[in-house]
Amino acid sequence: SSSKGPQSDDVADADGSQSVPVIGFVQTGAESDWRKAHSESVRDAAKASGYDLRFADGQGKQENQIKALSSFVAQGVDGIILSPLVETGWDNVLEKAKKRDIPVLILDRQVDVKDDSLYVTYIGADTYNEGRLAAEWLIEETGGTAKVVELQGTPGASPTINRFKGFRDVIADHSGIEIIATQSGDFRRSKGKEVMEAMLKKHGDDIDVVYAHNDDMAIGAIQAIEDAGKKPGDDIILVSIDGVRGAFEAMVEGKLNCTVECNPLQGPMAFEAMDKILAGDTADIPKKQMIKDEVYDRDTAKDVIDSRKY
Amino acid sequence: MNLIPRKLIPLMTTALVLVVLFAVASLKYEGFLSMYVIADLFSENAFLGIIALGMTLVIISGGIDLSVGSVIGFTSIFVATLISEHGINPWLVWLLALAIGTGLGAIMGIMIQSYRLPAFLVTLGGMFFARGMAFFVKPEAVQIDHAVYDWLGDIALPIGGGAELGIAPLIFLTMFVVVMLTSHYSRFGRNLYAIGGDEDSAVLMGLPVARTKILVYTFNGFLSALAGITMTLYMDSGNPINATSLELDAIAVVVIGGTLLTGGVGYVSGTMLGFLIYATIYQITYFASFRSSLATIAIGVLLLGFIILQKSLVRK
Amino acid sequence: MASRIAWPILGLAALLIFNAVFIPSFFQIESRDGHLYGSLIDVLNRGSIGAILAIGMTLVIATGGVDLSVGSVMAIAGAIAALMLTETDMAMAVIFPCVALVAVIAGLFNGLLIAYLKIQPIIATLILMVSGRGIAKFITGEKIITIGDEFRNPVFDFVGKGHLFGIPFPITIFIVLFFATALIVRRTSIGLFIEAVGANETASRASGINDRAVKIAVYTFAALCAAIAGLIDTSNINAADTINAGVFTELDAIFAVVVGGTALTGGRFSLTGSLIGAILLQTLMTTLYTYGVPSDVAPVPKALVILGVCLMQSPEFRDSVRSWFRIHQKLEERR
Amino acid sequence: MTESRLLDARNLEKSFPGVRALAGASFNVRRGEVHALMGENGAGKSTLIKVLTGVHQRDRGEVVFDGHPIHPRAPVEAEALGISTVYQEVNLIPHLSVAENISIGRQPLRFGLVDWKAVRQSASRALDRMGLALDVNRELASYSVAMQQMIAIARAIDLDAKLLILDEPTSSLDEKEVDELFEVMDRLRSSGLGIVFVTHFLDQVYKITDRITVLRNGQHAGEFVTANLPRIELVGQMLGKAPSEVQSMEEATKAAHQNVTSKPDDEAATILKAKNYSRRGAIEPFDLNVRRGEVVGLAGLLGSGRTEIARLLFGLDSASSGTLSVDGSEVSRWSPRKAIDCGLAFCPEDRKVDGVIADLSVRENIVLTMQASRSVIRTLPRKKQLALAEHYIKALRIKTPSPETAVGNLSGGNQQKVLLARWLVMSPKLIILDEPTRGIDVGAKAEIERLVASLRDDGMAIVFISSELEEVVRVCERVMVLRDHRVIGELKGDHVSENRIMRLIAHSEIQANELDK
Ligand SMILES: Nc1ncnc2c1ncn2[C@@H]1O[C@H](COP(=O)(O)OP(=O)(O)OP(=O)(O)O)[C@@H](O)[C@H]1O
Ligand SMILES: Nc1ncnc2c1ncn2[C@@H]1O[C@H](COP(=O)(O)OP(=O)(O)OP(=O)(O)O)[C@@H](O)[C@H]1O
Ligand SMILES: [Mg+2]
Ligand SMILES: [Mg+2]
Repeated sequence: SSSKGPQSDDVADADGSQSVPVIGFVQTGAESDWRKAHSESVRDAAKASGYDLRFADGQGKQENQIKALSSFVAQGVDGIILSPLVETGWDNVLEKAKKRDIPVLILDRQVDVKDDSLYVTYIGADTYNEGRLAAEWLIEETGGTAKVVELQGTPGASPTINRFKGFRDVIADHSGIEIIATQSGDFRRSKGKEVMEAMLKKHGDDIDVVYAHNDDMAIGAIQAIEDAGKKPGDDIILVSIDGVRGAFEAMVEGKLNCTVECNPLQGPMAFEAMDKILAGDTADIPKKQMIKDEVYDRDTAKDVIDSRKY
Repeated sequence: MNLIPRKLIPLMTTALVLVVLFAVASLKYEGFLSMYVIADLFSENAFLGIIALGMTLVIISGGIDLSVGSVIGFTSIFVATLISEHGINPWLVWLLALAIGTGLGAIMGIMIQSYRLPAFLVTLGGMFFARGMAFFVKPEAVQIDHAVYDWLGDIALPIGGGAELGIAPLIFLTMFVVVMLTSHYSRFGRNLYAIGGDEDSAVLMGLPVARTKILVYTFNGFLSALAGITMTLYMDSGNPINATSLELDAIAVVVIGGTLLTGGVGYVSGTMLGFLIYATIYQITYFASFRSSLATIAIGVLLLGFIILQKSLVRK
Repeated sequence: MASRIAWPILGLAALLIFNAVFIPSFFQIESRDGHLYGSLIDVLNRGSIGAILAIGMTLVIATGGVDLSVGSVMAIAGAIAALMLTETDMAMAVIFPCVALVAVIAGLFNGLLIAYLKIQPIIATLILMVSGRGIAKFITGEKIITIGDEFRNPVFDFVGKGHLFGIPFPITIFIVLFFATALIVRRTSIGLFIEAVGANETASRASGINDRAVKIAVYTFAALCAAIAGLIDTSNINAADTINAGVFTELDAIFAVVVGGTALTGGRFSLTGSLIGAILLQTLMTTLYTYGVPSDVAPVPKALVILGVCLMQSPEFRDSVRSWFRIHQKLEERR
Repeated sequence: MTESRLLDARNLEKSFPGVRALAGASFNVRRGEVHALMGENGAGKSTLIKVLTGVHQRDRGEVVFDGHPIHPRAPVEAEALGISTVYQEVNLIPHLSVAENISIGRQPLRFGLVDWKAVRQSASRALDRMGLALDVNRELASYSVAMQQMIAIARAIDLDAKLLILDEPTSSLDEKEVDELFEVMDRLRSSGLGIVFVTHFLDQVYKITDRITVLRNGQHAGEFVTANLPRIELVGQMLGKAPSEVQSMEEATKAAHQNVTSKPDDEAATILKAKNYSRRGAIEPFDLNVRRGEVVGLAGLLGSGRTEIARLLFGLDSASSGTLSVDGSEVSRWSPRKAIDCGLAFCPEDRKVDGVIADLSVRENIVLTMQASRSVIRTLPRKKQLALAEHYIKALRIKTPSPETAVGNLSGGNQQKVLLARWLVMSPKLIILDEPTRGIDVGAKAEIERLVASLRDDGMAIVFISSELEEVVRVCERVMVLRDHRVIGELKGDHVSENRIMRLIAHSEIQANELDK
């Protein structure tokens, strides 16, 4: 294991009576392949580091996440990892955790709280940068002129907001890139397909590029484009974010042009930080740790596809 | 002939189930029997509790209201947007939100009573309408930063063991007392029982049936908006997606609490018990790290068990 | 009867005329790669799930019941099909019957609760609605089962994405299902029994109709329809997404049936009306999408259209509109 | 004269779809009198009352109450004006307590909240006035129909009203209870209240009322001072016939059934045989034999258990003890389906609830049972269905615009005939008729009675239930008498008479009275 943290037997050796630290993990739900890989990564890393992980799933609802988080506080767990669905609305429940001195680590998506001390650290992909990377790749590919259709993620989710902003901040300097339509596909494959169908009907041959906030929606859009009798990847350029296996398969088949990887294997990093937090040396933990994102396109996809597990 | 009146048997059974559930969980999970957990039961589901109270009255009157979850979502984003993005005073915004929720309830009540449309259909329409309007106001979550919210957020009633109740559970408990008094000690409340028991008879007995029926939906609209406001207090933000399908949870809570969907029979205190059972089950799933799918299956099985129990009691 | 489906037909016609005027391309149908292509085809294709559910729901509502569990049954059906495809190498000839069997069990569960335990349909089917989705999630291990290329099955792919004579296969499915149901229901006495039970259950029982069997049959049929819809949905996106599959479809199906002129109280039913209702709803949604109305806001016009049609069907409402007009006329005359 | 009029209703008209229930009815009540409202079934008495109290809205006419024209749109408004009503069917809330049923809508309040102690006290007081001592905390449903009727009256009297309307309050009461009620009415009358009293019991009319208004076919047929109107004339007024006609009519109908004599106890002719049959909480164990070509009557007061016997025999309810044999062989797991297969038929008393299917057409209603007896696939061809429907429309003289008309649009009598047709299509061996003549006009009633006679002559067995003892006596050659959910006796042949049935029903009182002497 790559983890430098205490192995489970280490804890037992140090003090036989001391029980394994309990970590509560609040996940958003199980809405996509990416999320599945993310949950697995956290579970595996917890096991490897010898923690007792209590897993709660918000089923796509913030209320449920807050409920679970609050329950972990009530349970008096040793630490909490939170992958929030949306950025806002966490102040009160995080205050509860703080009152009971339970450290909270924010994973994957950011939270927007008034008081920074409510959580110890944020580890996650730089979703804003992902939006930028997608835009930069696009400008290079198209030479700076294209009509773009955007498939947004779940409204209000931080990746949606950031991928929206990051993309726009880059194309602001390139007047040739025009976003002709944007609509939410909820990060879902079926919704992506449905929205894309309507867009194809409305804008028809005007569409040069589809920018999808995640791979699942892009895969849905590919099906819609094929149904419309066009060749995805050639007639319409598709760029998306996440880098799940399905996206690599699509790229190998030539149907998807580019995916900006957003690495879901965040578990090890999270528990590395958690080790330190529980050991009490929080001083050298940065407030924000970003996971590096890679850009893959049709050419590079073949080389890495076999190493993709998720 | 018995110590307990027959009417109260379902209520007693529900209470017994709650006690057993809580006792078993306390034995099995360390830290379950703590004031923190008990406070959590009330705090984390306060908005569900509030709409379950209103739903109890509606169901006692023989109706149903599917719009409540959406009205919560609408209210939460409406309040958040007006406060944060338009800088309007929270008290004024709340008044407005309560007025809108109440108005929507009244309109649905009138459609049900005056135009004889099924409550199921009308409130289903209300559900779609309110949810859509919520997204129309703002399709994403909005943070609320306001002194009033900070001040209310600091309210905490210590209940011992280091645990405390915030503003949301306090609103819920207050409404519990109000609704319980309404159902038992007001003419309006008693008329609900009569209408649910036999609407035709209630008309012939000279009860104000039309007014009462419209009023119960109106009141429920008010409570839904109040639950929405409570939600903004609880989350310091509003989100149009909040409380999706919460109406079904509320119906489940009411039925578990012993209120018959046919109307005319039920207790608000039973709903409180049903609410606590529901909250305890979710609490157990977090303690046991159960999959969320098992929690929903458990709620379904429990619902089935209670209904069968009620049926067998009524048949006797 | 005719008057009852007049309103939805009027609504559909109005919507189509609106589209014809403002979106000229709406009525264009062309052939691409031998497949028909166009907004109207999309409406029918997207609407096929709603239409299939509405057919089952019509019979349920005709008996005076309602089935809230169809969305969850869709999710279960999709989950089982996806699981069998990815985890076993069974042929579709085995998988389809298995899915059908599960649907029958779900339908029997509903039917038995309603017919024998006399639980109100809303609550009885709510049980399966709530726990059914839990069961579906449990089957898939709480994740989305993606049917990757290595598990692709041409027969299964055809269900949701195939074309027959250039028409998307789901359209063929619902049209065949519609005619088969109409034929079975109207040519045998089943339709009469369903209407009799819905209109007056005790009287039907006293006339020797096995009301329990009728109820169990309609709930089972509705579950089978839901399973077909679930298979189409799963095949369509190559994945069993148990969180999202079929969410709110039960409500859309109920709307379609009620808009189509079948009363929630049961009795006389109109399969044609329900079909028109389902297509009306889908046309509305497609129109709204085409106009860029965000999918989140679309429920507003949807609710307004549905309640509007239902209000027009209410005699009390028509009376009050009439008297309102009369008062205004009188006021005008006085002036 | 007019000054003392409390209520003055003139030329009231009210139509229901297909029925003209009131066609210019007028009616007035004075302060301090008990006024009887008389008329046949369906004459419009209940409708008149419901129009007065705002349950129905009148189409035309005017009502002056206490000097002011009134037009209540709901009973709640009528009550506010001072009109208190006990409607024909018991109208209370079964799940609520007795106390609450009496006080609901006008509970005593304390600080704006319902004062439950005062509720119970005032309810006890109201019941006291009726001479009743009940546990006011008990659920209403736990009391018998008669008791519920008394509670409904207590509720009406408890209201400080100027006019009290009682629509057939005595139909389920026994003699003692009726006496209590009359005492109360007497007291209220002397305190200046106006009381409207509807009943079919002529004795009671002569005992308590001051004046009589007769309704016929929704029209005012006459207003009389009770003391000046001989009985036979009253009946004539109700039927619209001269007194002499009434007499000869009675004799004629009797003649139609005269030739019937009780059949000997013949095992071979027995179609249905119930032994020790019972249903817990509904009917005590009873024995019953029904033979080919015989009409067996069930007589008793409202709620005595006649309908329960009928439902049990037909398998609509399940028995908790005893055996049932059809044609000599014992049956098990009895259900309507099996009963029909064994050649039984059942016309229930509540046509609307258990009988016709109002939404379906006359044709569909007539073929329904036959259809249900065939397998689902063997559907009757449409032509055959139409032929059957048309045959019975003609044979039973069903008044309908077409076989495709929804049954709900027909009048009550014609609905009853459609129901009969549904069973006659099956040519049953035994038919159970529960109140087949209720709410049916004189002509149709006579037709149905004649039909019963002819079916019997064709060898069919008939179980006949009617609340009108006269009719039972006329039609049946054997009568089982019920009281309090128990068969208390059987009368045969010449022993069948109104007087004997009444005496049997009142048996316990007679004994008690005799003991007193
Ligand atoms: N709600 C209604 N809808 C349609 N028809 C009705 C309704 N109520 C009464 N009728 C009809 O109006 C006529 C008068 O009925 P009503 O109940 O007034 O008679 P009644 O004199 O009270 O008879 P009874 O002695 O049987 O109580 C009947 O033909 C009845 O079928
Ligand atoms: N379907 C039913 N469900 C429950 N209780 C019933 C039912 N039918 C009758 N009862 C009850 O059974 C008892 C016997 O009533 P039943 O109707 O058999 O009397 P009846 O002699 O036929 O009187 P009626 O004149 O009303 O026909 C009553 O107390 C009644 O409340
Ligand atoms: Mg009457
Ligand atoms: Mg009876």
